[in-house]
Amino acid sequence: MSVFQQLTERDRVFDFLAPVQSPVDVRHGAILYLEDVSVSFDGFRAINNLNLTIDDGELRCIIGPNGAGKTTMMDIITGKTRPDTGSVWFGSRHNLLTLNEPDIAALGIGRKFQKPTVFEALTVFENLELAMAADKRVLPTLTALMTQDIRDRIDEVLLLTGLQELRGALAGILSHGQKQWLEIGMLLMQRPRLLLVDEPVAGMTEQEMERTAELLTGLAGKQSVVVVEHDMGFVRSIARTVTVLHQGSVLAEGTMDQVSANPKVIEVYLGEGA
Amino acid sequence: MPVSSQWLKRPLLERSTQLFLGVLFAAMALVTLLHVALPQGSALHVSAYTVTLLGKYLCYALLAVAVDLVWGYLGILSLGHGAFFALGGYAMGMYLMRQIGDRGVYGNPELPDFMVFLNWQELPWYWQGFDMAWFAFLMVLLAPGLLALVFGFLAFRSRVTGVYLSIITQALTFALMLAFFRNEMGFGGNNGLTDFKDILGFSLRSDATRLGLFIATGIALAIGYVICRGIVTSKLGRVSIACRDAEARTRFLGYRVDRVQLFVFVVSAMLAGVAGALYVPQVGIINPGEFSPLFSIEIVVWVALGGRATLYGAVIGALLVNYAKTVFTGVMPDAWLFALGGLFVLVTVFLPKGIAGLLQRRSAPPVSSPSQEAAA
Amino acid sequence: MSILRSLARLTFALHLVLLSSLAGAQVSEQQAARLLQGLAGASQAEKSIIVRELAGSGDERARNWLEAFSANKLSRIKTTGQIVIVTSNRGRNWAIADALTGESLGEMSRRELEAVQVNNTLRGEVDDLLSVIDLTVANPQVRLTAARALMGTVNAPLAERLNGLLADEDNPAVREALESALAIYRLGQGDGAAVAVLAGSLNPQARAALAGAARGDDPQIAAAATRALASIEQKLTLNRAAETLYFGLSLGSVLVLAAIGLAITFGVMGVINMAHGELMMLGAYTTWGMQQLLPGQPGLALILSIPAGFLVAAMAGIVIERSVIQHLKGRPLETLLATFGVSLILQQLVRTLISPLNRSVVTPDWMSGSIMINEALSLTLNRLYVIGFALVVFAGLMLIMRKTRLGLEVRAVTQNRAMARSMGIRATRVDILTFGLGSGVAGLAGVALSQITNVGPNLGQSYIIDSFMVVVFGGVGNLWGTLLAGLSLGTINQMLEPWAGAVLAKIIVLVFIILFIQKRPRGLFPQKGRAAEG
Amino acid sequence: MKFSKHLKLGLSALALSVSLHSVAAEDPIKVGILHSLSGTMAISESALKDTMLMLIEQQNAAGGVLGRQLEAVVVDPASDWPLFAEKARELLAKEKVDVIFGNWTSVSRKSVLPVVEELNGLLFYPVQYEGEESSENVFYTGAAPNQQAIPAVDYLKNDLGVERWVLAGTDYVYPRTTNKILETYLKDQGVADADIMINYTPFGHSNWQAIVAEIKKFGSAGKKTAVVSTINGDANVPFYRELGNQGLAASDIPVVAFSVGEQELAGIDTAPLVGHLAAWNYFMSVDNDANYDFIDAWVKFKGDDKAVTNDPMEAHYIGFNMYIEAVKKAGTTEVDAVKDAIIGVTVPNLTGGFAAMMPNHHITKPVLIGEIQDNGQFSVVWETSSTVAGDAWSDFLPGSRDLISDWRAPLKCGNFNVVTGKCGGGTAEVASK
Repeated sequence: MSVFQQLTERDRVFDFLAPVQSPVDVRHGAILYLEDVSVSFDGFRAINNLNLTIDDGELRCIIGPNGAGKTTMMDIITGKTRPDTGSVWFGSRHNLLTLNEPDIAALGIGRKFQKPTVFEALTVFENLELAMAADKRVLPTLTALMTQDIRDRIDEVLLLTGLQELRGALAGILSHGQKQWLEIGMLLMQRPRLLLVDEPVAGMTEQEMERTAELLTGLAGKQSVVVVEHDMGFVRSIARTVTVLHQGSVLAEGTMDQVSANPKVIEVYLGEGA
Repeated sequence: MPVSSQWLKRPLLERSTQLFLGVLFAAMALVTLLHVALPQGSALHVSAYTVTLLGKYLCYALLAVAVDLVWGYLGILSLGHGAFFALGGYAMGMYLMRQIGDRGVYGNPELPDFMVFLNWQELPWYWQGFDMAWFAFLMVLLAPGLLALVFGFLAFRSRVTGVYLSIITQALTFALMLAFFRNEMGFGGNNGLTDFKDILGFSLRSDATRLGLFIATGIALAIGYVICRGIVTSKLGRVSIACRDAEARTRFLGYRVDRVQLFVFVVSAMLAGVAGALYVPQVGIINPGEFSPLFSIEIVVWVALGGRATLYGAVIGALLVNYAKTVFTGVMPDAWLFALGGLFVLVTVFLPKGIAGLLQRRSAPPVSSPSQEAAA
Repeated sequence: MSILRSLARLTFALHLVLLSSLAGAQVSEQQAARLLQGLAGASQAEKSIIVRELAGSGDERARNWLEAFSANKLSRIKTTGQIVIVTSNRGRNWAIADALTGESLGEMSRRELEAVQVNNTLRGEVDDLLSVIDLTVANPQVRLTAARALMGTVNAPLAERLNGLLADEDNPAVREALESALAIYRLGQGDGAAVAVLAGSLNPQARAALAGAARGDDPQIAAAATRALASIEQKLTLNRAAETLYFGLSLGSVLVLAAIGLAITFGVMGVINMAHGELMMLGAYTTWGMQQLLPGQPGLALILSIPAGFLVAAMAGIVIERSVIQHLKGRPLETLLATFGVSLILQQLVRTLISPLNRSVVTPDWMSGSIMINEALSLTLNRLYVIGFALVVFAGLMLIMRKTRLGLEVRAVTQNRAMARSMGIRATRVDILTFGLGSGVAGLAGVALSQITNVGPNLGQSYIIDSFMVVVFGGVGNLWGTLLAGLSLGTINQMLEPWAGAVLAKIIVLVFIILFIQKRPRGLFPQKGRAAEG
Repeated sequence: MKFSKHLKLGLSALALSVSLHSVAAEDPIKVGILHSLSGTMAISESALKDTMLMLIEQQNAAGGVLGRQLEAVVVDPASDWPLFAEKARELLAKEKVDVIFGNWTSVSRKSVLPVVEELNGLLFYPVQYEGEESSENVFYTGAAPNQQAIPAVDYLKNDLGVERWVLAGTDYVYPRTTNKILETYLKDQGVADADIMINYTPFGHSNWQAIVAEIKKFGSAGKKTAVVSTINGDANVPFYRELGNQGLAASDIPVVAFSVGEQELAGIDTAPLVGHLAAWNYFMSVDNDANYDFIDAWVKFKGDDKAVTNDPMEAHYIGFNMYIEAVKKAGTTEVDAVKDAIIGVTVPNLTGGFAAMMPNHHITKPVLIGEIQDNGQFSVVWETSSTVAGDAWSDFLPGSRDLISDWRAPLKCGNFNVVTGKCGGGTAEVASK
């Protein structure tokens, strides 16, 4: 996404919500396919014949007990871990297994980590600047200039994430919740086509949670969102479709009510959990 | 897209850099003045000996800046930067050897003396061209640059980071040291290259040339500093810090971490090469000793003492430690290694931000270890 | 030239040997004194006659004289001209005893003494004479060495004597040695039949003789000799392969010893200990210290210094851990720098407290020399012991890591510090013990190294890089990996050395490792899974 | 006092140079001592520093020279070659010393050479070296190859009947050059290529198994074999140990070493070395009163009954006395005067003979072959009938065959090419190509 295109979009309000021109082919409706994916570490099968399809613009919640393979699944999608078998497609054109992290990110898959990871040695503003969609090759990065419209876009996100007071502060000094927000903000700057959000509300206050929920639901439709979360209340508040992972494969899928009614789920998950 | 040079102008506008350059040039001017204006006898006269000594310190300072660029901002602890320094030095040394021409003891216009008495028949191919200044000076940049490029490409592509990288950089310089000790290599073996006569037509024995080299080194340091400063204040600099602190995260933002590391690493190696090239004519010899792992790791402690990720800290560190070395080896030789060793321990344990950390309140970015975060 | 001359004398002298020893005559005191006096003044030529007379004298002191002579301990008092034997030549005043009576004459300044000159040629002749005498002693082992020593030095008169001895020699080994000794002589005389005896013998002298014959002018003999040589060569190539392998293993075992301690501190604790080499140095110096405490019993001292070296190094290690490393938790690069500083301090400490010079560590007899598999292949003992030692140490560590509570706790802490803590494992205690263990093992390595190389302040530096290479190559945190890496690197190095030369071989190995790390950043046996990623 | 001087020195390095030197007639004669007191070379060089201090002390006790006392100026180049050049400059430019005694390794000398020539100083270099050098400002009191290597080989050939040669050395310039010279020399003597084995190892090489096995194999070809060792310092102990363990006794394959002296032997278990050889121009065991007096003085000076003397120390002894003589002769310490005066000066050495300074700035020396004994001393088994004059330019290297050195007027040239008749080497060997 070049500086020129950004200039053409200046008139847009909330342009972070604008759909991204990405080469992803979603004519078949789905933006992410996982087929028969398996991976094991030292004999332990973290993912076991996992099949999962995310539709374009969908907001999907994924729940499951610890070690169900949620994080590993994200690692696979973002190219950090290579599965032993199976295939992973982004739209119907891009085979993610052939790409590395930066390429996948460039295609428009953004990820928020379980443990919020922001660049603590940089200011909030700089964190967002780095996250912003731009030409990320070395020389362009070296010669990149700070233009007014970049500032505007960063300000917008700052406003939205309520961090405008802290724009100049080192990210290292933020509270846990604030880091969560900053990371979400970085996701927004990336303007990904698909957001993978790992436990977004951990350590957040009630109203912070509501705003997160609001934001994520707002994103859905234009961008596809996959949320992994433990907080049932939060999931219930945003979920349309819920997928339950267990021992590395899909145990059940459906609305929150269907899922929570599902005996198997109650047994393995709710049964032990709450 | 057009490469704007804004990133180079930027540092010139910030106060810290202006201050640094101001102090540097003022000091150089003062030394020059005291050396030229005052008579030999005078109490304040700066002898040619001192000028050369300071010139040597400045070379080390530039080297330290290069190391700080990769260690401070990229989190790559290179224990092999001495290798790049030495390669630059050898490139310059080869040029100076060729300048001797038939003034060598055997009067052989082609071959350096050490080749003659080990009866080599003709000049090895890799010595060709070093009689031309431009070629040699180009090699000063390219030789270290290429080594860094190849080594870095392999290492960063396969994500060798943290202590692994440190250790193999050490192995690299160690291997090079062994290689250059071999006389078959055609670099004079243990004796290295020495007995230089003149550079660009100026006799290396004249005080004027010495002063010239001193000034040249100062300018090189200034330029090197500005380049590094330019990089670290650019967006690339922030990306480097991002790589240092959370490599994986940076990848998920779509940056080619390995490319970033490679670019900065190569730049740093070239700067080290330049430092080496200026060092050789001033000390008058280059030999494989400069490849020794001990030297490379000593550089790191200069930076650590001065303060990582500040650049000017590296300069302070280099000057202080080497001045201390000059004094100690004079006053109490045995104490030197104790002092140096103690410095390593004390700085890392009690002064992680170095002297710069003491100087400035809003200090350098907190330094966290890449190897931990390697794939957080 | 001079060779021929002395050979001529040998002939003559040996007649004396025969006659006198047959007669078993005793020499009078004056005669002995005269001989010894003569020896002092004589030219080399005359000396070689006189030593033969002494040997021939059959006097039981003769051996003593000859040995003193060849050991350079026979001296003449400048003033009196009295011949004495130097009983101790340490320091600046030497203890002496009268050569004839053997009574001690106290000490005397070196100014007063004039050594009776000897050199290798004479020493060789004396040894031959002594061997001839030895051939008649009871102990077959002595006879065997004597017989072997005579190979290639036999000549006509000695041949007769040997034939005589051969007749009533019952020990097969000695017989064989004598036969081939004679065969070498006969082959020299142009006796083709001798080739058959020598064929298949791996003794260098025999081979030399055959080589000589092969160059000789008699075609049949030359042909036969060449065939014999060819068959020998075949055997040799096999032996050489075995030899190279042995060299590889012994170098490898040294590397393993040096690296295994590091594998623990680096691999298990993730601590880069640049002072590891100096901990080895401490171990080596402990050995030296022990030998100073127990003069005259190097063997015992060595055994004792195994536990001692371990303790000293372990203590030092623990001090380092407490004083430096614990402050640098989770900052491996800083640890690297700090411990490097420690290594400099330790080196300089040794230089100032003990000496910048290397210290001499004596090798006990049972560790010097080599065991002979056959006459072409012999395994040097000190290396053999080191290999064994390395394996024992490795096994020991494996046991500790797998079977003991400490090992369990260590692994727990390695995998998940916080979790281990919450389960009541005292992580700091584990750290101390682990580091102490790793350091102690370094000390053990030092004890072993003291038997192979210099004990000096630089001992550590020369091994630290290699050890890191081994650990990284083998895969961090994997003891088996370290073992395999050490042995294989050692072998590769030794296989390269013959055609690449020592310097290049080392470089090639380094470059190989560097490239290997690029391909497999986590070494031969990487730890897999999310834990390892973190 | 010493401290403050050094402190001043240090401060001056910090751009505020304070040079308060105005040499008056009655000022002491300043003798610079440029030996490493720290780092790897400290082992060998610190002893030489003490030797100089002792000699100066004695000279002062004897009333100095020209009615002036001598003052030692000690600096530490810390075994760091560039630092040698720096310290040499410090001695000459800042301390204004009249003469420098120093250096051990060739590389340190090479690094100092340009400085000494530029500032027209005097340097006495006490260690055996590869030759191929003759500077107007340097006096080489150590052995040139023809004063050590070649006589040693002659001894092996003629007295031990050696026909097969192993030239083993550490891979640096001294062994390289020495072996080149010996190779040519041996071939001139009709030794076949097949009978010469050359092997190089890195500094501090400790794993000798393969090489010793190689030597063993090479030695079992039915001809008397000897090893000519230019192996340096630390690598020797493991080398001899391995020889011993693989059963190569000195009587089978003698090793003659050029770098193993009393000092080195002090640090090792001599058992495996006994009977092996070394070639030097001096041994501590030399039976001669001058030597015994020197040793007594040394032991007293060091206050250590076990203190040993060695060849480079004798070289300094000779060099120092030559300098004193030359100063007396010239009546001044002015460098050029001394340079001219010293040529031809003859002083007694410690082996009962005399050493003379040749026009090529090398000296005459006897060559001794000694056998290592179990007490770390050598017993002399052979020595040259007369002293040998050091040859700066070896006759066995193509490049230097035609060069001679003569620093007397009118020639005043260190590398005069007798073929082209030009000073400065000329281009004989280029023409020959």
